[in-house]
Amino acid sequence: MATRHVELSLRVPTALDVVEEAVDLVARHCVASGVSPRAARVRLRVALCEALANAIVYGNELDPSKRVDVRVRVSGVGVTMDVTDEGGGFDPSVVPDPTTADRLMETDGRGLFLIRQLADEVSHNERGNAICMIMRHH
Amino acid sequence: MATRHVELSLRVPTALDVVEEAVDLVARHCVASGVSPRAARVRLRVALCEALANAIVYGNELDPSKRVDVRVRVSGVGVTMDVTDEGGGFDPSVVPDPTTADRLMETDGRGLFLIRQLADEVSHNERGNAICMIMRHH
Amino acid sequence: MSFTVRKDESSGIVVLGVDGQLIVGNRHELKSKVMDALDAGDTRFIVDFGNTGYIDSSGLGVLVSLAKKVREAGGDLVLAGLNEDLRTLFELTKLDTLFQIRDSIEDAVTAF
Amino acid sequence: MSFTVRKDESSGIVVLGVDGQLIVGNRHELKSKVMDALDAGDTRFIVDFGNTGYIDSSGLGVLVSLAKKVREAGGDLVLAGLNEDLRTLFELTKLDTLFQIRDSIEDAVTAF
Ligand SMILES: Nc1ncnc2c1ncn2[C@@H]1O[C@H](COP(=O)(O)OP(=O)(O)O)[C@@H](O)[C@H]1O
Ligand SMILES: Nc1ncnc2c1ncn2[C@@H]1O[C@H](COP(=O)(O)OP(=O)(O)O)[C@@H](O)[C@H]1O
Repeated sequence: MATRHVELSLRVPTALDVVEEAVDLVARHCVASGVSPRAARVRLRVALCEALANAIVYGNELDPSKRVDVRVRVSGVGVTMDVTDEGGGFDPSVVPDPTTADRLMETDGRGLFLIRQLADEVSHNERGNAICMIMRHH
Repeated sequence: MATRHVELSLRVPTALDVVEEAVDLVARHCVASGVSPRAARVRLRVALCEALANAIVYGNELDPSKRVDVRVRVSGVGVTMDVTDEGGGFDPSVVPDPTTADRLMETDGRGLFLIRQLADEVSHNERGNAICMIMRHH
Repeated sequence: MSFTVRKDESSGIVVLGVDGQLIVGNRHELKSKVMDALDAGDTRFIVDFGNTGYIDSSGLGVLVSLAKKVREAGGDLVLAGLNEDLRTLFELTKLDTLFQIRDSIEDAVTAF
Repeated sequence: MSFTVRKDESSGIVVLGVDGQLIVGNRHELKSKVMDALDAGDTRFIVDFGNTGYIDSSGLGVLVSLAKKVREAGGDLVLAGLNEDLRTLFELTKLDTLFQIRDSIEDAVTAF
């Protein structure tokens, strides 16, 4: 297996109906670069889907003049996915735990939580409009 | 079908063994964006494969510290693919016709010719290190 | 990506099949399919994930919202056919405590 | 992506199958397979493109180079199984004038 990989960037329009296409493209690329199909099938796809949906809905506030940038690098260690929107950002430290008894019946608020559970490392830039997710090969 | 599409960029290492992976990735993306599978199967794949091989071999001269950038946009009109290497460029106007009787038995020299036959429009930047190929939906 | 609706012959339970993804881009379709059936008087639902790729948090949210409505109508919404990876999503979010989850549709039919 | 080599039972002709692409990244493999067979005394070759995705100019180049060598050895290299899109590549480059191109392997066997 070649150690040097194709590095993928996507410029995604602010539209929820392209999320699935973008997620598929990244997942297939990752598998072609050596990521296990099992990890790509749900773990990677869900994490990226959540990050894209947040970028489109909260970051870009569905403004069609804005774009979301996705950057994917596969290395021997794992996959790094950066998702950057054109919004003002947010403070990820104040997002509450959706698994407490009083929140279990809520319909929203599980996106970031799932990302944190599924990815091995999650970080945000200072402004809060970019999320970096690392999923290590297991 | 959404009119706004995911725009794809690839950063390809200077290595011939990743050409197929990069070509596949682009072709599958184009089909997902509405390009006819028939056009993607051979026409688009061969044109991109030629441009990548030239960028890797002649442009970057197989120097592994260099990269090739690919940018793909699908619109209602067609697919635009830009392939840019880090080399000094060349003069595309002096590349001879490989179909003349004296050249028919040559083993090389058919790459750019095929690109010009398969794409609807081909242009180069002034330096000659970037090629732009447009394939219209037919 | 599509949703199928059929009635289990012997039990009359509505079986909803999720073919592909249940995510932010299509969850409203599932919602309206269940709401239509509720309007038509159905109260027992099985969601079949046997042909599902992945589910995102919006998809989970729509299931929570539908379970509430169906239970308000005196019925239930039971999940079936989840593979290990999909089941993990329910476990991580503790939604496995909110739903009856059965291996197969046959098992799910007996959950009512 | 791989190349298969077999001998046609009745004729003894070497049939090379191109599964996947014949391009800059793998053309040397095809070349060495034919050279090995030439060294072993074979001179009649069919290249079967029935399972081929695409061929680039390097792939066309290696076919030209092999045809030269095989003909120098008194044999021939016949192409078979090209779909319409692949055949177009030979027509555009006028290489259809250089090779015998047959629809099927059975047809190609009769070309020698
Ligand atoms: N890219 C982003 N830009 C701005 N705010 C965001 C972004 N991502 C998440 N948020 C904020 O974090 C909150 C929690 O997000 P999340 O856990 O994904 O749940 P949900 O999307 O269901 O509300 C959102 O309601 C939003 O306020
Ligand atoms: N990206 C590039 N940078 C520099 N030179 C190039 C580039 N692409 C093509 N060339 C030049 O154009 C010539 C013709 O290329 P091509 O038609 O693809 O045939 P071949 O690759 O078989 O030589 C090459 O031999 C090379 O000198």
